[in-house]
Amino acid sequence: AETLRMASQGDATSLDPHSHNESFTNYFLANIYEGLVARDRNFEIAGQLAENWEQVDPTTWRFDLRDGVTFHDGSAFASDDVIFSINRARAESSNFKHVLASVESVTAIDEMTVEIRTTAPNPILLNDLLDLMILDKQWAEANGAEEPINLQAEEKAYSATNANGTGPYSVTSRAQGERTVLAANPDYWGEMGNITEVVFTPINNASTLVSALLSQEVDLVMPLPLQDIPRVESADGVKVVSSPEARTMYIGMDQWRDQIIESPVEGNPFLDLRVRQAFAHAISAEAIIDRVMQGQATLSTQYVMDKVNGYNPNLTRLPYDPQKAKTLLTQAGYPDGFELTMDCSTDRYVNDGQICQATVSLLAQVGIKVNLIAQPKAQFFPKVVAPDFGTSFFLLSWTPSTMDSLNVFQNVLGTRDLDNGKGSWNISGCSVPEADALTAEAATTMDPAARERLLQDAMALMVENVCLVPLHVQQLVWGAAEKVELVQHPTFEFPLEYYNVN
Amino acid sequence: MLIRIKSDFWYELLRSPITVFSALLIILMVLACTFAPWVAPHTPFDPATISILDNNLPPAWQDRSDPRFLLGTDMQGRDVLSAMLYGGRISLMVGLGAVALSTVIGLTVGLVAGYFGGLTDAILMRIAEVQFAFPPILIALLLNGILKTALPADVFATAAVPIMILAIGLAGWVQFARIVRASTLVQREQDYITACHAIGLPTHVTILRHILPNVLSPVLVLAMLQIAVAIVTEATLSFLGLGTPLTEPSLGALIQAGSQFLFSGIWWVVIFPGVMLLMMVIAFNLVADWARDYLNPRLR
Amino acid sequence: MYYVIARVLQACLVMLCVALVGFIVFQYVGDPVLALVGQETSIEDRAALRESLGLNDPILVQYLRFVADALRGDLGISYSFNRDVADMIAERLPATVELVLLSGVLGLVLAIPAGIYTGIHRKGGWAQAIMALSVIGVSIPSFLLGILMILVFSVWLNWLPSFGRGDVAGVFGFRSSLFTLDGLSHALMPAAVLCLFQLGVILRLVRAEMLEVLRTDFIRFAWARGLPAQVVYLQHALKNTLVPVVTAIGLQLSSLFAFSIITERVFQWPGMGSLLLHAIGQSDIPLLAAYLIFVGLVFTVANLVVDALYVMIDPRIRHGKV
Amino acid sequence: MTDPLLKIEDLQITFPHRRGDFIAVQGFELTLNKGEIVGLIGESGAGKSTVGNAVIGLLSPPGRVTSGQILLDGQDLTELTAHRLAALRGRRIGMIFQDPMTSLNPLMTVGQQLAQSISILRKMPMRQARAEAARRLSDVGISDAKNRMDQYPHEFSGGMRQRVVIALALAGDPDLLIADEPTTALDVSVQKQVLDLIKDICRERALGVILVTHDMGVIAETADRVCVMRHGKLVETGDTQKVLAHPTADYTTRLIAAIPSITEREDRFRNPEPRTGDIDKWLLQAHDREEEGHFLNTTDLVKEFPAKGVSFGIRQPPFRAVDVPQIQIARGEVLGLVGESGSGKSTLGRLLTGLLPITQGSVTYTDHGDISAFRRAAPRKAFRRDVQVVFQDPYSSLNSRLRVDRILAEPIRFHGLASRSQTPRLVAALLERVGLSAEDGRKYPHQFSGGQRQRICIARALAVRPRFILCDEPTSALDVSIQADMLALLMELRRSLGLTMLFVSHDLAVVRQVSDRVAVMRKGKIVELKEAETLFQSPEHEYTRHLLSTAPRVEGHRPSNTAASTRKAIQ
Ligand SMILES: Nc1ncnc2c1ncn2[C@@H]1O[C@H](COP(=O)(O)OP(=O)(O)OP(=O)(O)O)[C@@H](O)[C@H]1O
Ligand SMILES: Nc1ncnc2c1ncn2[C@@H]1O[C@H](COP(=O)(O)OP(=O)(O)OP(=O)(O)O)[C@@H](O)[C@H]1O
Ligand SMILES: [Mg+2]
Ligand SMILES: [Mg+2]
Repeated sequence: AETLRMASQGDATSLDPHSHNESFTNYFLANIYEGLVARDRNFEIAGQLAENWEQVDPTTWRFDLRDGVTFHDGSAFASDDVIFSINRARAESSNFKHVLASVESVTAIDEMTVEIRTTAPNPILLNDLLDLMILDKQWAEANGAEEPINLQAEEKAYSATNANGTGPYSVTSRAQGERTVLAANPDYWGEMGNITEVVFTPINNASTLVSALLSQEVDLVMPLPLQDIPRVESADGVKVVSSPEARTMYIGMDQWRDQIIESPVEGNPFLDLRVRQAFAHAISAEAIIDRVMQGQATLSTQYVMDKVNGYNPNLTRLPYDPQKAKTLLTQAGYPDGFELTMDCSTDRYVNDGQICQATVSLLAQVGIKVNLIAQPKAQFFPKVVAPDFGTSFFLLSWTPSTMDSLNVFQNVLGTRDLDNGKGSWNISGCSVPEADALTAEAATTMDPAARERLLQDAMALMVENVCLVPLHVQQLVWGAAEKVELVQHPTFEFPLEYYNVN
Repeated sequence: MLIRIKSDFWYELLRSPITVFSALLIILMVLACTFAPWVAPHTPFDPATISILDNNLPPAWQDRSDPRFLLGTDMQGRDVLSAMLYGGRISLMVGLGAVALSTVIGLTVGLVAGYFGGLTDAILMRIAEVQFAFPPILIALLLNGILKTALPADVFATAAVPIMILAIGLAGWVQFARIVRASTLVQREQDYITACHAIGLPTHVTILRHILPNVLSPVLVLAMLQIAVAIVTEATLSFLGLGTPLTEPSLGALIQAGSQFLFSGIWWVVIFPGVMLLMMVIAFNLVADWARDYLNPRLR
Repeated sequence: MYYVIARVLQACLVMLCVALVGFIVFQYVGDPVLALVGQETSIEDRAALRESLGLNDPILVQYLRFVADALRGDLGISYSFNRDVADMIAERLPATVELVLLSGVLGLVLAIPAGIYTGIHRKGGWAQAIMALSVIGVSIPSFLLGILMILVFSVWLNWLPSFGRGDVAGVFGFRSSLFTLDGLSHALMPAAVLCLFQLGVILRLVRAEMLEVLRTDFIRFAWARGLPAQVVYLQHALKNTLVPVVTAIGLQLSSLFAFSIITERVFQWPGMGSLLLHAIGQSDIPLLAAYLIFVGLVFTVANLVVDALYVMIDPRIRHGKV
Repeated sequence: MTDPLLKIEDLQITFPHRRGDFIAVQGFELTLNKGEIVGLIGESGAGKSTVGNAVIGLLSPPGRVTSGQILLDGQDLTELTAHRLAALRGRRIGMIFQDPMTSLNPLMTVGQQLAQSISILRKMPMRQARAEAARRLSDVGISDAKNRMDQYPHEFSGGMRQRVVIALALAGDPDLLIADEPTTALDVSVQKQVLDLIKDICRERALGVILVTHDMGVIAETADRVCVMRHGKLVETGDTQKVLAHPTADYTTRLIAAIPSITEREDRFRNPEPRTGDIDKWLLQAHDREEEGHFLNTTDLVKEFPAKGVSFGIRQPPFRAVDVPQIQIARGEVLGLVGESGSGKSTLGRLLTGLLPITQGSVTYTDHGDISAFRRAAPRKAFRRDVQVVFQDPYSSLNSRLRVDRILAEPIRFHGLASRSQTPRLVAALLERVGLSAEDGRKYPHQFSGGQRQRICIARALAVRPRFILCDEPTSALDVSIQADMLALLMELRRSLGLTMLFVSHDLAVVRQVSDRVAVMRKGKIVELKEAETLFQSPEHEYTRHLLSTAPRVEGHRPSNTAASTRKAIQ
């Protein structure tokens, strides 16, 4: 019997798997609930509650469900639970309904087989299903949790504070924001490590988190502040665990307004490709990685990291070259640079405020004067996202939750088509029609190799256009006791069934 | 006394060397901060002059240091000494400004409420209660939001310090008002106030010239502590992303940012600004202690 | 009696105003919808959600709706936690209460005697040392002090736990971590950090008032009467310093309640303060509104108690006028 | 008699100051035997209180004994440690400070304070101490002591507080009592009662008493020996009768000559010699307004104080402190107000001057109208300029944070009686006129003696050249010669300007000298109101008669004659 005491900067916002599509909550609940498919130890998509699946036709998928699986309360898992759960996740009050937008219907073939029909061919349906957790229909109905929480509801939401999944761990006790205790599910169908109890504590303050690890009050902390890596490395009994994360950081430039905002400059310099290139040359991503990120990041050549579908290995990054940047600016008609305002969050990404500060001083060296507005995410996002897109120069980052670059094209890079739900995060307003055409084709191409090629080409076009200045792929940095043996995924999931305490 | 000093003020002041020392320290720090652009070796608020490659250098007497940076550099590559002076200027403005604001409001409200009592008192104290429910963060958010819509962007960019002063000042006046009111309630029943009535002094004169000096002692105590509190609150707001701009950190913001480096051995980014703040606060309090004694002739 | 009723009515008015101002402030804390939905949610969905939450209504309408619900005892559901706000507050309250009580008591027990001592021995060495130290609590920001303490007591010495609230035990139906050794060991550092601040204020205030009172004629007469020092200091002098001191204590206690934000955050104390930070970060309007109402209530009650104490302390302060 | 109880030798007391040390007492000597009462008299500001404070070791800072010895039973008090000295207080030495109003802790009930002293000093359990406290309160003449014990000092009248202070000083049954003007605020009958009490204890328990007073009658009737002080020095000492009858020192002679007579009216008060100083001229500048009729008129004046506490939900009936059907004061009249301490004299005065809200009835000034009906600032200001007050307690009615020159300048500047540049000169002249020096303006109230403070209060009241002054015990802390001077000043103003006065005093002799009519108050009611001479010669009411009979006198002394003859001789 081993206990894992883990701490993280946030807590799961709810135990209801469909009410908040927030990655930490999803990954936390993935230890309690399970989906039809999931990523295995090697980050490959594998069956979880579905044992096998086949594509009956381009729009129909059939899943054979796993036998002998029970929920934590002992009731058996069957196809009605899957249908119930998928419909629940598509309900009006669910936060997953856009993820399942391609699903047209779910039907039970028999007790242990379900069929999902999509509106159009969807090559990445499995990716879409990754975060979709299956609940027990009877349990949900008995406790009035047929729908993910409705904020206008009068009654209390049972499913927000209680859970009944099929996963390797069940909830023993939960005090939100304070402490959650999980116990190993003795009837778990799959293999799992030797951890029988998990005590999870949220610790918001980074320094406190580190000290909890150093004083060995917890065995695993996530994330570890970068500046504390040397300290943890030099301490006895603890170690630093890190690996690349699927999050890429970018700097964005307004390419849609005729007049950039919050700047004294006339017109919009960014409409000139040379200015965008100049910025890319002026911003030393290497220096930011080395100094701000303490080396815990890898240089980005493009807008996704290498494990994501559509990553183009042939692309290179414009090198740091302030001289070249100045020349380009002069050619574009700004020999003395210009002045503009940058928007930046301070509490959303790893060292986001500091990255922006470094950017400001790097740009200052080529004559660009930047007024930095660094603000908490609660102010930052409402300002910069749709419908206002109220910024002309900003720091942004994206993780394609499906690990597929189509997700990036549709949300961040593709031409804005807000009515069809496309490009709502394309804050820079960049638009490369050729790339749009390629990605549209990729969206319905079922052949993986052909699809990959289409996406890679689209990526190349985007990079050529300097749609955004890519900075780096950040590292997932955790601190752990020596005795903890763990697996890190680029999406920072923490599948505890693969963990061991020696 | 061999040297004849006319004024009581100077005489009493010179009799207390520790006060003189504190006062000089304050003057020195205020001057150094005010004239930071001329005194400081670097211009840390100008991003063009700082290089990220110089970051986290230790103070000049340690290994691996760079003689250009006497007290080392921070994570952005800013000279710590210069940043302290520039930041000190902001912190002093915020601290003194906010305390001045809350003292003025608090004194006025407290004196009026305590002296008149009754309905006036009830209304003012209920307003104070409403105000007290709002921590500085929320007030800062409100001001931030209102001013952002009301002011053009370039004006707004320079509004951080006034916003901090207003937010912290507004959040702080309630304390003064309550304490002043309490003392006023006691003072207004004293005979010397009846004597003022007998002379026919108008209310404001009675309040300002007679009650005020007699309730000032706790106000001074509180005000001096509040200077520190205001500076620290501003730092806390920076911590929550609302304070001074990241590129122009106040002393408190420096400490806040530096405190994250405590474990990593980069102590100079927090210790030097911290010591400066501490010295500033202690000096202010020592001078205030003296001033309080001076204001009470029986304590001289 | 009449006085109490009047004050209760006034308190209700205060709450209404707090809520009104609150709703004006909420306009500027951020967009709850963005915090609520995933990054890929479409604009229409966001708009629909905004509409269904009533966020598009004029502030006044939102406010009146809140008041109407609140009158029915319904404070709404937290956007970010999907839970009943009243439940959440009830859950977090005990932690904050015990922290405030512990630090409040700790602060008073240290500050008042120290204030008296420094008032009596104005020029003494110890007194001066205490005075200098008392400033430190105020001028070292609590986030720094907290981390320093953790560094020393948890990481280096390994004496005290660095975060969280310890085991709770029930005594007479109250469940509190102060009743267990583990709980106390968790509460010690946050309480110390929290109390250091008010310690400075109260200590200095007691001292200042003490200095004034000790020079009055009735104290001189008390000496002449041959009363022993402790009687003169504690029964005669101290009581005459109490009106401003009690005010300050009332203020400090209620502000401890309201603003233990940073301490709770540094020590991961699961109380109201960390809840507020979360609510601000997530623009969780129902939670913020309930929080503000609660703080307003605490302060109003504290003021009521303090005002009642005035009359008990100083008979010269007239009844009806307070 | 063997060893003396107290022996003071060559005492020097200094108040160090940066503008030169001030030597308050110099070369003072005194011997006091057990069971003896020594009177200490002298000029106001002579250092009497300072000597007393030095004996008990509580000189107000920064005062210090700079040389000499104070021997109590042969033990030098100036050499004792603070701790040893503290042990003597209360138990061996009792002290009554000059200022009864501020000597009591305002936040403890009278009973608590007394019981506390008794239980500590005599090691009694609290319950017993309370009973003892009640007994002692009635000893000093507080009626209804059981109930009164639970009241706070501010609910007591000046005289009652003074009695409480006496009870407190005697609580530990000391061997030596220093009584600094213990009876100034007491009416004559209570004064007699208190002095008798002190004399009794003195005899029974061989208590030695130093009695500081300005009332020569008290000295004559109580003291065995007297010491006369002036300018910090001992002027004369000897047997009371001998000193009073045959003073040797010049100063003593003048002092005795200044004693006002209680048996007849002296011309020197009513018709003082005209003064011609600048300040006198300034004070005597005529008012522009002069109207006919009574100056002031009241109808059915009632003042009630809410009773303390609510027991069992039932409110006690309020306490009726003043209930006066009608009072009229004519222009230029001096109305004397005498009566038992606590009878409501000060309260009545405050009602008449609009300083206390009236419960019932009204006060109307012919020139100003009903005073509770002022709505605008202008008429109120005019009223305030005309009506001034000298408060009973000179200690608490001065703002301790203001310098005396600012205290005096304030009314002048406020009422626009002099320009900014003239004011300092005027203030200096006012200070000199009341017997202080111009430099005293730079001091703060706590640096003055009781009598000096009283004079500052008088100066403040005069500074606006009022037409009506409420004088609440204006001269109680003044020695008879300065008192005569102050009274002469007031009388001069009355004669030349028609200054109207309400003159509250316990000193019947003074009242007789200055008043046109005299009212006698008791328990909130006026029991007799008559022409002064008629009242003194043929008092009707029983209480008045009692009052007159208990007034202390200087036996066989005919001051007016002496004074008149001296003056004639000088002329
Ligand atoms: N604020 C008050 N509250 C309650 N009772 C009061 C208050 N002020 C005065 N009294 C009572 O009113 C009565 C009259 O008091 P007042 O001061 O007028 O007496 P006095 O005639 O001036 O006596 P003295 O000669 O001793 O000064 C006293 O019994 C006193 O206890
Ligand atoms: N704290 C002080 N600082 C400076 N001078 C003082 C102080 N206290 C008293 N004096 C001065 O000492 C002198 C003696 O004062 P003291 O109080 O002994 O006079 P007194 O004889 O009792 O007069 P009175 O009859 O008016 O009470 C006065 O001139 C006074 O101004
Ligand atoms: Mg005296
Ligand atoms: Mg009186």
